[in-house]
Amino acid sequence: MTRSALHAEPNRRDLLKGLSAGVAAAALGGLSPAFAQSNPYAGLKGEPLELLIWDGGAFVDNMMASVQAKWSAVGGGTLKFRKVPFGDLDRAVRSANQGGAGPDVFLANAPNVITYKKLGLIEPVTDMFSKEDLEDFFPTVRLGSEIDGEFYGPSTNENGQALYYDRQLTDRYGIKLPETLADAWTWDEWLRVFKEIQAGERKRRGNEQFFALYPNMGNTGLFFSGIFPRSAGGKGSNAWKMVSDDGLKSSGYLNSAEALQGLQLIQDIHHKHAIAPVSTQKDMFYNDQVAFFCGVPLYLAPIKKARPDIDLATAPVPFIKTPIIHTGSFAWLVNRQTAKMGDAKLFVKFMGSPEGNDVVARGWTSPPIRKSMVADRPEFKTKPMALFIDSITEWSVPRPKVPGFSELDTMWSRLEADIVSGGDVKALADDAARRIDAQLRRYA
Amino acid sequence: MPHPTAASGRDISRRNRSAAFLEGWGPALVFLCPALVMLCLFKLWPIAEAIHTSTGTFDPGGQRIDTAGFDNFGFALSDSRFQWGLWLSLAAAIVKVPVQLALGLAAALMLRANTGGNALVRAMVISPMFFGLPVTTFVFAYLFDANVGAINAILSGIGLPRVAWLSTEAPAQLLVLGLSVWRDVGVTMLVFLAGLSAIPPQIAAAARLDGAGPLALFFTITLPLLARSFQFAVVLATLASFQILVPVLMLTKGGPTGATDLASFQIYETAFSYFDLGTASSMSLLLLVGLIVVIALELRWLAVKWTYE
Amino acid sequence: MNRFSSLTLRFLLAAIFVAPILLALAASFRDNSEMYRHAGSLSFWTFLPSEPTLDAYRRAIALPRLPMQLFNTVLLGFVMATGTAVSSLLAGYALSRFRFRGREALFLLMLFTLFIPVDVILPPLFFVIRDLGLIDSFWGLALPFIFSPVGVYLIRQAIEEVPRELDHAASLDGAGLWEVLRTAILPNIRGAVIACWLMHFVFVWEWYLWPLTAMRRDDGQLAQVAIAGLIDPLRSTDYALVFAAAILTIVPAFIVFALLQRFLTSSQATTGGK
Amino acid sequence: MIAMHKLVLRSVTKSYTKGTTVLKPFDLVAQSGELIVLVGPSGCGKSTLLKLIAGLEKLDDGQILLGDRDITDAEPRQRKIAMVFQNYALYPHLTVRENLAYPLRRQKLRMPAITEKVAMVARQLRLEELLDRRPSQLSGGQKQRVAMGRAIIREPDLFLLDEPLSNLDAALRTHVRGEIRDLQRRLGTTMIYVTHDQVEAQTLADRVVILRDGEVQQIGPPQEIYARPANIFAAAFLGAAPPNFLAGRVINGRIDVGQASLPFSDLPGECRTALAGREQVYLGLRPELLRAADDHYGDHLVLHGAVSSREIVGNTQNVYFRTDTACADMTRLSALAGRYLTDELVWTTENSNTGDTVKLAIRPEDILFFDAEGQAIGTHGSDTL
Repeated sequence: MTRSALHAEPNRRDLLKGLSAGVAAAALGGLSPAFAQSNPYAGLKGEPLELLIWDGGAFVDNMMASVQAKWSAVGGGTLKFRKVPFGDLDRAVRSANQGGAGPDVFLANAPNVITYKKLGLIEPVTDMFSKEDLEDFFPTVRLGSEIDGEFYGPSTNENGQALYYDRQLTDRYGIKLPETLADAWTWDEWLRVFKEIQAGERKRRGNEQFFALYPNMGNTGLFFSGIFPRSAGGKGSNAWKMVSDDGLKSSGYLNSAEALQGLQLIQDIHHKHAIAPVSTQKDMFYNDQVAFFCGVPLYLAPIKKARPDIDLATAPVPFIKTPIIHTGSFAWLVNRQTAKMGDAKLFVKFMGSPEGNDVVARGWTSPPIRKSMVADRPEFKTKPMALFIDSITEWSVPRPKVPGFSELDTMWSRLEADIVSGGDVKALADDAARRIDAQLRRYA
Repeated sequence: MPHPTAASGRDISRRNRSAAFLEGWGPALVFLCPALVMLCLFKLWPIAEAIHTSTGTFDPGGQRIDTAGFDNFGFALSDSRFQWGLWLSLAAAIVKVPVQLALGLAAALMLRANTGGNALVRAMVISPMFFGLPVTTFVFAYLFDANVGAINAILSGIGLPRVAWLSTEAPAQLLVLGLSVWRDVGVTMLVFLAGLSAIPPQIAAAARLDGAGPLALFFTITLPLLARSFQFAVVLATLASFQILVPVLMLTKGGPTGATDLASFQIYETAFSYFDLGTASSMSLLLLVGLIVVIALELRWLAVKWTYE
Repeated sequence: MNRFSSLTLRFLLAAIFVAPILLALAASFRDNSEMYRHAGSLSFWTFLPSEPTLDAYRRAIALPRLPMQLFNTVLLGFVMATGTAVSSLLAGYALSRFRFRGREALFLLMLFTLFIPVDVILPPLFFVIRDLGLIDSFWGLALPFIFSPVGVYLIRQAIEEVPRELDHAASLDGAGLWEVLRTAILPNIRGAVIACWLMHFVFVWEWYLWPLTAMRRDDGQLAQVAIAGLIDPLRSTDYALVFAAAILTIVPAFIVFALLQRFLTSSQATTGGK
Repeated sequence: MIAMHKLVLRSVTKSYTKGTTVLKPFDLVAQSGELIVLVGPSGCGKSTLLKLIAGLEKLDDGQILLGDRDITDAEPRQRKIAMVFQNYALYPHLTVRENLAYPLRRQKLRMPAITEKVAMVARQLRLEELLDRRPSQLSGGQKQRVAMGRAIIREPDLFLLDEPLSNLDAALRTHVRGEIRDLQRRLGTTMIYVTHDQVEAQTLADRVVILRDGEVQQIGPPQEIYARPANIFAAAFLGAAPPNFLAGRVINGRIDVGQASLPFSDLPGECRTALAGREQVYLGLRPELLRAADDHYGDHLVLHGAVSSREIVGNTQNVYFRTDTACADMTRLSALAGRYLTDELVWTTENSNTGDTVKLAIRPEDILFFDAEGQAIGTHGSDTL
């Protein structure tokens, strides 16, 4: 490795930077005396950091610009970005250190943390967070990043799930939908409503291409559709677990009798009930072509922008037996091979702090990762956001914790697409489980 | 320049001065150098690397952890999915090659005259080539969407049922192959155009005097004389059909239920989604061998035994 | 076949090949909701914008890295096409005119590499580039494809068509090996060289997986790969933006192609005549 | 301006990798200003020899000297040799002017000097009108002149011409032949001229080199080769038509040719001694040296024949006839002559009033004698170096 040695002596420019950081810290300290007493970012060198993130266009760019501003304010250096398409993120992380110095910090899909830990790609940051910090995180934020007692990095945000819909539409049919988790409906109850609304709207619009539900499948892997088999089993059942406790086996879990029921439902909503389009385009709800849209809070703002005319409402996600949603998002992780370990760790600490996370969570129009931050914001106490928050606290679980999550997710997507296309569910699930096991075995 | 004429002195000097002649490796090497260096570095080395990789076991981070001998080959060959993928790749060639050749030949025959209008149509036939694969694939994804795509709008508009292009087996196969043929017909046409222009006009004239009608002329003179172009076009089309990847990657991901699970896609997935480099490399080499066998067979069937004088 | 039906046939042929591109062009002048409103059923507006807007182009031009990435694509096209043309010209000259042991074998070996599917050797190629320390660099992208068996084949065939007496005359007239190539052969195979250049220039627009693998800096990335990144799995895809950006990307290739396309159809370009 | 450039080839040998010998050790001295014509059937190695001299191919062994320089290993461009190719090898992408200027530009001459020389050569070869045309716009004869112009413009030490007339029609060929001869005389440059046409060889050459299968058959002035060919091949090659070959038997001081017979006493002295002691010989009778016989020709060889056909060529006539003396081993003779021979004989005559039978006589000193291997008897065919 031809990486230049660590700067033992700060040069003049670093000194200047440190000075300005000190000024900034002093300024902040002036506002908050407690902060001035113990600067949590002491030791920050202000080195430029390189981040590996996925390319989310202007959306991510704007957010990261705000992060940069705040990071500079606490004395951090410039942030450089290495951007890859979302679908290529896992490969980019795994091959980041091949061919020379990799980026200092990864923004990775959170369930991959365990994989990257197994492959020795990331450095724990447990020492950056106090016990209070960890307890302040939502449970899934902490659980998702905690392996063998070490914490590897906070998420960017939290992600509840709910069904978006236009209240005018349900009013037209005089249907009263559940508003809170306590009143949540099962799929059977929903199906009746879905069918009724779809039939009525098709007739009214004279358009056979209007659908009841966009379940948000395709390209998003386990996040949305993985809850179908999981919710078919009781809490703690094999179907609910999806993989064995050691994370190395899916046979008997993913293809258990209960799970098959959930998988069958995926097929049925497309074929037997025909209430969901097979299209993989995300735009159908935005463009008034489906009645219900299963999504995360992130969609709130764009939908409001695209459909200012509708009375946007949310309802709890349907379930079969056990209500469940997947949470967890992207996690900030420190590259184990970074030459700027100190600053990189501090950056991750910063991103897990209320000030750092606030920028990102707001940028994402999503709940933040700390309970305390939710408590501070009144908009989280009213609908629609309140439902997302509730789903996080009451229903949420991290995605299945397996080494090789990416492999699992790839095969899941394939299984899901095959099921949607109308293949034999049991045969497909058996084959998928067998193949997933073969891949997971490599991590044993 | 005066030179000693003694035989011994001359022999030595000749060896030294042989650079003056077009003989021997010395002077050729100067000109071959760039190509040779590239050939070795970026064609042969990767093959060697692939062979080396194929004999190893790798952890999911891409680190070699063990030697596997021929286990990876055995594993790949005994995997029903890969067997199916190889068969699909072969089937893709079996369908694509004749269709593409027929279309390319028809286009070449239609557009062989050198008029301005023909030049324009020729340019249009070639145009998919330079619109780039990612973009064209994305355009196709937009056109062929089951619910909001223009193609289904047309179908339903003229009273035909909508087709779930990407989630029904035969239509998905049709789409992937169709996209590939659509893109590559231009190349085939160019090959045939060149072949047609190489046929001396006297031969056709002679055949016409010998009593050949337009059909007889085509089947007894034009087609046989295009044999070399045929060979070249078949090889190119076969290569292309074994390399169909981006459409599968962007549109179908091998599905639905394995209908487009081509060997090339499996190799990509094994290497870049599962990071099973050993297996992926052995799969690559197996596909390469398969490709060479297929092309060798084709060249044997299409052997050309005549030449123009 | 009468004149009318032959014209119709040509028109249909042309339509099949340009229609998808034209639709994308039309779509780049609309916005998403307008597009979707007409997408489900057949009407004039299924294909054409009812309220044309240049908004997508404005946003595409405003993409911060697109100009740089487009420059990368074009520069790479020039470098690769020129590199390929030059290396093929030199190799074709040596393989056609020089006599040395193993010449035919070397030529066959070069042709053989045509059979190696590029996408299939991506992982080992990545390792080679990595070992050479060229990952994430312009040359890492370009170098592996500067040698092209098709180029060598094309140019060698073209040189074979040039009578040997011409080199003989030139060398007796005082030309050295290089001058023979430059002054006697090159002017007579210009068509093939330009065809080779053009083919490899356009080839860059085909690239997707290789730059995705070997280039991990977004300011060094190629435009078409970056555009594929605009297709966002998490949120709704902005089709108009993607198409507008794609059309912008295509423009340089299209201009170069339009200028040079007549060389592609000349006979010596594709099979060297015989 | 006579340049003193003698060309010396010493045991020049060439064979290709497959082991076929193209040129057996070859020796030749071309005197300065001499015009040597290399003739032979196609594949005899004459073009290879030319390429070796030009440096376009590498010789296996031997030595080439031009003037006082050893050019055996020199690059073509260092040799100061100009060559005119069969297909002229004009640069198709250059105009006539640029074609002519090409060698000068390679010599890095200044532009004014080039322009001047081009103008001079164009005047000399009547190319002024054509200077701005491209080769594709020229007729065969014009191309030929441009090729010559490109050769002479750089004032080489040696000219090589490789069948320069073979692409021209018959009438033009005679004309251009004369021009080449004049030009060579005027410039005084040594010239090696390759052709397969014996007429060119006879009309142009100071000396002719006859080649067969990479081996020299005879070197000498054309008249001498005509009169005293070294072997059947040379005899058959040079002359308007090949001689009529007959088999003869030497018996008791005379030669029997079928029913005709010729006593030794009628033969020149050197022939007589050479024939003595042999059994089987071949006789070569040049058609143009036969004459209608009457009884005066007692000391001539006289043949009787039945006419099979005749063809009129201008004011002469070729009369084809058979005799009872016809030779049986035409296959052997054809092989020795390197061309197809029939047992039909031919008589070239100006007198067309002959009947269905002929009686023809030839002077004994005009008869060519060859041994069973086809080598001339009684004459020393080739001159030595």
